[in-house]
Amino acid sequence: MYNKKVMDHFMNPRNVGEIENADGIGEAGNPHGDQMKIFLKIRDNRIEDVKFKTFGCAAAIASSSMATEMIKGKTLEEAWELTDEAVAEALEGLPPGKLECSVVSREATHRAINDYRKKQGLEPLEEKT
Amino acid sequence: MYNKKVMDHFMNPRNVGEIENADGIGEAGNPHGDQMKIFLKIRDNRIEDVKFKTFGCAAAIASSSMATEMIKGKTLEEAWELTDEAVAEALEGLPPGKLECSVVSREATHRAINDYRKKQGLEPLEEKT
Amino acid sequence: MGENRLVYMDHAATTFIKQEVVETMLPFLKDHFGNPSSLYSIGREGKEAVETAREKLAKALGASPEEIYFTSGGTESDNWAVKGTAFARRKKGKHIITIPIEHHAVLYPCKYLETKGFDVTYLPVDEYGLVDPAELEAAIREDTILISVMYANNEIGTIEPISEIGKVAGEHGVPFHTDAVQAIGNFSLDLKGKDRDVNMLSLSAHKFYGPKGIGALYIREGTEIDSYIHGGAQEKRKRAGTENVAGIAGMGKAIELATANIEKHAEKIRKMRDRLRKGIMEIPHCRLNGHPEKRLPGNLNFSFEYIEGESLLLMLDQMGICSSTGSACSSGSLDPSHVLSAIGVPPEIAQGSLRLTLGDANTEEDVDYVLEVLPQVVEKLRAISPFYKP
Amino acid sequence: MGENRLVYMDHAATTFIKQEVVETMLPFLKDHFGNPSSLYSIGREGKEAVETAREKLAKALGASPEEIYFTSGGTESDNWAVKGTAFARRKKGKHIITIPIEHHAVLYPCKYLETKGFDVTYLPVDEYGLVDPAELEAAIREDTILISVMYANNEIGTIEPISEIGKVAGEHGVPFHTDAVQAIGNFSLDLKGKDRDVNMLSLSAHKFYGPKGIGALYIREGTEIDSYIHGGAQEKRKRAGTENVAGIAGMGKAIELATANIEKHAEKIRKMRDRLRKGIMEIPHCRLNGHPEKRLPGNLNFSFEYIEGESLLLMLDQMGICSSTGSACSSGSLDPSHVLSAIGVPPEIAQGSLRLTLGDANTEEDVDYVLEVLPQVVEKLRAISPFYKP
Ligand SMILES: Cc1ncc(COP(=O)(O)O)c(C=O)c1O
Ligand SMILES: Cc1ncc(COP(=O)(O)O)c(C=O)c1O
Ligand code: FES
Ligand code: FES
Repeated sequence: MYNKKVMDHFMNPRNVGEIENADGIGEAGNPHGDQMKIFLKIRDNRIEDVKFKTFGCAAAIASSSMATEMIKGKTLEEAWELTDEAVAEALEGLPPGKLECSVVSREATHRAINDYRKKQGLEPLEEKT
Repeated sequence: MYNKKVMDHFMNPRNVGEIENADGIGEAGNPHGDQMKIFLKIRDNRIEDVKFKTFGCAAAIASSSMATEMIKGKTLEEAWELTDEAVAEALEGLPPGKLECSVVSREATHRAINDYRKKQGLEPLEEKT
Repeated sequence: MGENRLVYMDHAATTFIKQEVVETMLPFLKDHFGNPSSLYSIGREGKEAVETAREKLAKALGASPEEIYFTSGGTESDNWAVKGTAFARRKKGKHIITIPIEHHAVLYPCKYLETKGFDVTYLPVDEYGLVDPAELEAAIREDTILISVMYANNEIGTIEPISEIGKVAGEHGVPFHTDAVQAIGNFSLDLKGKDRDVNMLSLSAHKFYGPKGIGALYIREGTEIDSYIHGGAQEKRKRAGTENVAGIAGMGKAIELATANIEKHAEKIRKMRDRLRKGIMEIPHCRLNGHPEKRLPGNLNFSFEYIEGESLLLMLDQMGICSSTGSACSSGSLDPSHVLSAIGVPPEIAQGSLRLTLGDANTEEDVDYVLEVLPQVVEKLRAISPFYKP
Repeated sequence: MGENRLVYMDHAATTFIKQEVVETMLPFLKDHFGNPSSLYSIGREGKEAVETAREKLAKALGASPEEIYFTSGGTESDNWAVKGTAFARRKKGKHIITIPIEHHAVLYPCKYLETKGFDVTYLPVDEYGLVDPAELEAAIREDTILISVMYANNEIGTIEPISEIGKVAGEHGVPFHTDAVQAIGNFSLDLKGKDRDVNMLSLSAHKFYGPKGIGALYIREGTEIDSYIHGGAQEKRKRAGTENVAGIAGMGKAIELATANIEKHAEKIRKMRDRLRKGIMEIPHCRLNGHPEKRLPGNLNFSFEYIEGESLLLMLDQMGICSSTGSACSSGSLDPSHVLSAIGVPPEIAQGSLRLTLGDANTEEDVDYVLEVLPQVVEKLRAISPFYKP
């Protein structure tokens, strides 16, 4: 049901792990009980390194892997703009019903960015809806 | 569904036809619309010859054939005693639901015998039930 | 009379399975045994086979794959359509219109619904078995919740005016179900075109050179219908049960083959059928049941006066000819065919009915053979009959 | 980690079809295509195959052939038993007792009946999934018209005390249905002996090395039950529809093979299973779901804390191991397995559940392989998990 790209990011997820003394940490979950935790190392407003841990289905793990790849090296503003659709597209598609599994990646990323901003004394950015 | 014996009597029914100036004629039908007509030639109280015509299923035709074979040469009293079971047995069995198809043979025979008796001025014999 | 010949002229009862169809099925009886609901690879092969078949069915009918639901055969499809709609729309009304020559798979569900407080109108048909769309329209009531009229009749082959009936149903906003079990492969269906007023359509694989025990119900998007078999999440939660993967794959192949070249195929069958018909009509005291023209290309249904159908059928069987009859004797019931009765054939004549249905198993030689054998068999039985006066 | 190996450990989902079974089916997909309802010879071959299969099923169950009715699978059998009995006995009452760990093929018909004015008690089971016959007895009311308790559970393998339940039901004169879909071939049934209080029993061929889409319902003589699929006169007018002859013949052969030597067969499977279980239990933070002893010989169901089942299943699939999970992610629903919930497994633990069901496709080498691969996969997923602190 999953395509090759998804299976690759699921079987060999990039950026798995934690960052000690991370500059920003974000966590998000969904009603399935799925959970993602993301760790950012930030230098000059840019994501220098990123790690994640995810509890969830293959789509959730692959999305986490892909999302972290996509925000690595980006400015915080650029990273903020990453959409679920962009992640799904980069994965060359997710099965119906599994699109929402990438939502946790975006939410966790947003929270990690705001966690960093808070520590820096900055206003948190706001979700557009 | 029919055994070989039945099929033989159905495909090659014995005693088919009519007897001109028969001594006794009997007719019987059932609610399916099936019908049998039997013609008896009687000499010295004995069935010297018998013919029949039947409209009905293979079981009805085979029973007619077998019943006429069985009463041929018998006295009228002996012929009267012929049961449906005896006909079915002589046919080595009839499928369930087709047992009643031999009833018309017995009824038609009885009527033919009584038709003869009436012509002779005798009391009709009575069905035992 | 000839011997050792097998002439199968009972295609309306069931058909042989085409070689390609069997071959399509085999992998799913052998290596590809996974459960289509499973997530791992060998389950997905089954799932793919099911979806491929669904697409083939959709294509053949001019439907969308999402509108095709697999069932265990025509009977289940009819039961589901009739009872599923009735129960789903109970609050809107309790009146159903159908016709007395439907297959029992429609009639008995209707009878059952009558015991549950529904009202069923069995709209009379004419002497050929045809529905009059104007009469149908007149029968529609405020509380009519379903119309079920078959595409073509299985006994006498009469083809109903489905487009007209559909139009009437559509104009009155009444969902329309048609049992198309006998129609597939005989003329083309187009649920997005001429058949666009059909809301539900039943079919069964073993009538078009596919396997037995597998069928489908087409349900147009938006149709109100309850599930009938509840359980697992198969068939978009509308029809539960582990899928008969081999059967479904076979049905997909079968419908593809059956609808590849309908016109040419029907023409070939019709030609053989017409020659047979002409020959048989020369037998005295014989009448054709059903419509002279508006009938399935392979269907013939005759009544031979003075003789009984089961005997006729069995004697033909002894000569290697497979046929069917509407005689009561053949069914163990007291009444002959409900279809022949409904078109006004008197019971004693209905008793002597014979259905011959031609199809892909037949050749012109088969026609010759039947034309040689049948008159002799009829004569033989008439010679035994107390009713026949030559 | 090894490659190119296929270890099928999902026998509870479906089984491969045995070679002899396929061979039994083939003639009815090829030459013997006649409709069993037809009177002529080639129809009678089908009829005979159907009756032979009926006898084989009867023999395997200790039933009479007249008590066996063919259906399109376990789901239809369950639907028929539950709804057919409920509607037939509606005048006598409206209360049904079942348990929350039944297959959806029983639960959803019960839910449906609740919408039709019936009352259903879902009798709680213990932490192993076991019914307490005394509690069941206490739940019986004046108006109880059906008890449905499965023979053995498909997810956790728990075997219910069917004889005791049957006795209670019998003493109170309540008809008793059991879904034995998972039981066939795993222990012997005897409907004239120890199972004599069972009134209806469902089975499905694809769980015992037969084809998909064919099943049966045993209905003890004298049981009050409505038909569920109405139409032609098949199955003594109780279940209409042209018979799936190939499937029925296959099921007959399959049950014969599956019940030929149950004890020895079950012992062999149990031995493999127990070694696998022992090995898996060495993985930390892992718990066995279901009863430690009263379980199907091939069944294992574990929860691995901190990881999610669909991921586990898919990683195992990538390693050639076919398994199953009760995780919500795998089903697209929000709640994990209703069975695990009902026996009190917390949702986050139920999410990490894995079912391995052994059967005739397995060898001791398969056990070795799973014991090599599974711990690594669990470790890999735990390394990704935010919940796991080594
Ligand atoms: C018109 C019609 N409807 C329904 C059915 C029933 O289909 P099935 O045999 O697949 O149950 C048949 C054939 O038997 C039929 O001819
Ligand atoms: C216990 C149980 N009941 C019913 C069913 C349904 O049977 P089928 O798959 O034949 O529809 C299954 C299997 O799916 C089962 O395990
Ligand atoms: S004569 Fe009608 S069933 Fe035998
Ligand atoms: S994380 Fe639960 S479905 Fe994807």
